[in-house]
Amino acid sequence: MSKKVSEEKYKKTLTYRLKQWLDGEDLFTGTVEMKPQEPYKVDQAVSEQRHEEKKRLLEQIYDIEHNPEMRIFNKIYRLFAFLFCIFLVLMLLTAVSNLPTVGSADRPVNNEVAKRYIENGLQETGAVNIVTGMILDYRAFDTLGESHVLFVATCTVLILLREDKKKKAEQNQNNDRLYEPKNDVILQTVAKILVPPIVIFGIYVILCGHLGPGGGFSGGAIIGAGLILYQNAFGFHKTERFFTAKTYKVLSFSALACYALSKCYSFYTGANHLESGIPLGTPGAILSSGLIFVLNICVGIVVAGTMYTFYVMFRKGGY
Amino acid sequence: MQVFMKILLGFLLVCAISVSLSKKLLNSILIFMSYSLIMSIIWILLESPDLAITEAAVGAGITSVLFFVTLKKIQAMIKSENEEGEDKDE
Amino acid sequence: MNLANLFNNYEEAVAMILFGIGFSNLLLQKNLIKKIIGLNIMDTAVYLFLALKGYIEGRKAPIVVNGVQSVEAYINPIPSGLVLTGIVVSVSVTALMLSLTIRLYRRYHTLDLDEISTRLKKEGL
Amino acid sequence: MEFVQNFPFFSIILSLFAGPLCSILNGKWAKRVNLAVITIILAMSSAVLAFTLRTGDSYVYMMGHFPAPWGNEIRVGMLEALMAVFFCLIMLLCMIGGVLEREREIESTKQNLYYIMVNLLLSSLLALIYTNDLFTAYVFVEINTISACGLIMIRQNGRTFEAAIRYMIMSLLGSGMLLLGICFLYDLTGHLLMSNIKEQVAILNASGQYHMPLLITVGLISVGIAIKSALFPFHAWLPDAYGYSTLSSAAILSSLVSKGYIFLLVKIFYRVIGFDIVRDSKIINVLFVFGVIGMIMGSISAIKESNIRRMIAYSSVAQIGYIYMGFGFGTELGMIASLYHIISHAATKSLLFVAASGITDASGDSTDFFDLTGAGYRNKLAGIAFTVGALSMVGFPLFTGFISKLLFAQAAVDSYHKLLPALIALAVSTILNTVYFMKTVIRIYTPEKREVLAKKQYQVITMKDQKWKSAALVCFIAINLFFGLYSEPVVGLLERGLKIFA
Repeated sequence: MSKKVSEEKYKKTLTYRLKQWLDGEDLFTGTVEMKPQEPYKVDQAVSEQRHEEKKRLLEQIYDIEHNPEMRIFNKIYRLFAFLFCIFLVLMLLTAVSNLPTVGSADRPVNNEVAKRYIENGLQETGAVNIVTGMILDYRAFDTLGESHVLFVATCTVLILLREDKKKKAEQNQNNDRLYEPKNDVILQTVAKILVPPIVIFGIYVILCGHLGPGGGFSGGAIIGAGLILYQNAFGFHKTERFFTAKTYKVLSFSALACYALSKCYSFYTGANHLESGIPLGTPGAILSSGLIFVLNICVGIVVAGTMYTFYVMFRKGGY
Repeated sequence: MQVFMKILLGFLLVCAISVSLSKKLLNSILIFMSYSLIMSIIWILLESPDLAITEAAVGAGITSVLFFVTLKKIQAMIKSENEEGEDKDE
Repeated sequence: MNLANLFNNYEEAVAMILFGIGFSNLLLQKNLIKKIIGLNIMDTAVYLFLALKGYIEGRKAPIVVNGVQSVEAYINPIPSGLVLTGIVVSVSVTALMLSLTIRLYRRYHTLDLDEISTRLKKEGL
Repeated sequence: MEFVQNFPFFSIILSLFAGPLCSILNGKWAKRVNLAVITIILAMSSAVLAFTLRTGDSYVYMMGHFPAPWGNEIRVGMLEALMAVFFCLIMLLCMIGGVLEREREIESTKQNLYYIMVNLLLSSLLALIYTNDLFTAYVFVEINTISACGLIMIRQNGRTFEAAIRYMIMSLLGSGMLLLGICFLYDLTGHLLMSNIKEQVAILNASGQYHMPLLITVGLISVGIAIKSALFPFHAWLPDAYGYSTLSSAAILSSLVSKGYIFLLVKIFYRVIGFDIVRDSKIINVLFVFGVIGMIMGSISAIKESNIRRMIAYSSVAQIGYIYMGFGFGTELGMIASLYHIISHAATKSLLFVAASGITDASGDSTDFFDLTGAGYRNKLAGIAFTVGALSMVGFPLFTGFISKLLFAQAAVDSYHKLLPALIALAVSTILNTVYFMKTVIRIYTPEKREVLAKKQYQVITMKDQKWKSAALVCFIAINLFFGLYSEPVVGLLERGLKIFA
């Protein structure tokens, strides 16, 4: 049973005061102060003057040409930075002078880890190139991270340089290809001769990554270079027929997803001591070494797309 | 072999120092490109052909191209600022 | 400092000096593009240092030839793999830095980082 | 092997997978995917925490078919699981709290790119927490750096670009030194796996061989990570980066990114080199000195600042100084205090950023100090939350900041040589903290004159207007109270976790 409280009484209760305080009313005006506070002037002119003064002060401080203190500070700062660099180099040289000799076989680096990679690498991974076997099978987690570094770098470049839904004129301003001579005969002829071998060589490097020097990364970079040359000779409208932003998105997503999923499978089976069940094939054959072959192709696709995308973004800011 | 290595390392140092001291940006980029090429030869001397291929394709190839494109964009901007645009050779 | 050993390890010493050059370029150069070149020099110096770890005189690249699988035949494969990973990282970083440079230039029309920050400070707030 | 033990690996790979997935979705779906992924990982990490608490021991998870020195592996213990749960929780709340700002400040076509960055950032943080391999740590440090840079510059104006490039330059110097340190360690020991390196380092240390290079290596790694986590003289990029990026970026950057690096440093100290060797190497004294200077200089810069977000950013410099001071004691207690401060600072700083944005929303989007007058009445929840955060930062009992200051003081009493400077620095820094935080609190609760109000027409914001942000704020306040009131079990857990961490 709650009884009704009169308006007067209610105004004296704590609840009302709390509510009033929450509503932003100052309940102590006139009760606490000895005399009413002088109204705080928020003159537009005064605040503008404040801003102006601040700005002038800042300009005075950072007018480096005419501010000797700032100049001296900058000089001292640079001097210290330089001394720090010298100090760093000296420390590093000291460290190096105490390290084991380069090229000798009995450094601590040449231990059981490298031994197993070399002696059993062929049987355990199926890759003739031990380096490929190492980065894509023994230490695959690093490489998984590495390809995502490339991906995330592409995304930051997209954030910075992609231009969406802008006016045609403005877009053309950033597209510097418009200022170049078009259809250069020499360039086009050279490109016609060179691009197919470059791309084929890139594909070869990717596919034979487990058999010889090379692999997804270098092959992808070579293909990317070929694409860049093609684009330079024939212009964007030719390349856009087969390579657009959408193609890149789909390609890189499917390659990275394939990479992540296959590694997920092999990590999961490895950690739970299950058989992976992927045949390694005969070492030396092109279809061998299990997942490494697939992963090389994935990495190659991602890298080729990424390199080309970097270039296009730098040139034009959009496909 | 040893001598060759020493010469190449000397070149590396010269390139690195002249990059920092050169006045024109285009020059420093070109010197950096040759730095990468020397590096890829050193990788071969160090018996790492994988690295040599990658460095040649990436360091001397793609990275330098990106540097050139950047420089070109910047110069295009300078040109459109001045609105003169007489010499077109890059 | 053990000078005799330093001259023995002259490759590593060169790598360290290159690291220092790159480091001071990245830290002290005013021009953004030169800063980025300095970054690349620094990274390659580290990779050179790392690759020298794996090198053993008189041995071949770690690609199995003719079924020879003894440790005495090949150099250490681990540093090569690590450097391969590292090169990718430095390319991505370079691309990112260059695109940032383009955007900054488009806005402030200068490549001098110090000038950009002084201008920003002058604007205040 | 129980199925729960797979969860740390699943959480890393899930967030790694969600990154590319967001690239083919549009912004709205990417947001949903991102929130779902963080929630799932939060649940999985909690399950892992429960599991490790039950077994009371850490376990090693093999990444691939090859055991320890040949393949990669991750290692999970109580400390790691606790950090994972906590990081996911804070990240979820930051993302929820910043929904409105993200929609307003990021171009609509680039929304999904933001979520890619967040997903990959989360995966790199998790990998840094769990990994047991130095080179993997380096790769994920790079992912962390690049995606953090993306978070800074997604709101595109000149300030963020300048901040981003400064951030990148500093971080790249840091990662160069870190990588060089890793190379030295690899050369001296021949391993990349943390536990194996520790065995070899112990042997080297006992024999006295390679003493000098080892010392320099510890120095390189510590300085590299100190640069990356914005310890005092290297903090030039920080105020701009936190002050002008979009809200959720600022909150995530200040509370998680630098903490990920610091956790890696703790891991390197304990698991790679061995804390005794680090203590004997005198490197920690350098960290101590810079930490103490940072505590005071950061607070002084914060007092001079009139932009509220930059003020909070400068306060971060001071708080990172606290953490490094804790390392500098070189004792178990100091380390626990630092770890607790990682948690308490993350909880409080993200709360402050979200609350500050609520306050500025009610002041016509102005971050200038004078425009905030009376904002606590116009947005009540944000005002209360800001007060809670400020009190916690100052070290008022009830809130988490108090506990961490208490732990720091205990650790200081425990270490003989550093007692006096540490206590003086704590006292001075607390006073300075009080000056700038209380100044702000008083300002937001000073009623604005009616004429001014009528002229400026500020928006009054209730909880219904900003549902998501209010929910995040309430959760943040709850977390702060929880860690302030029930600190005993958390500190106990940290102690137990640190014991099995090495």
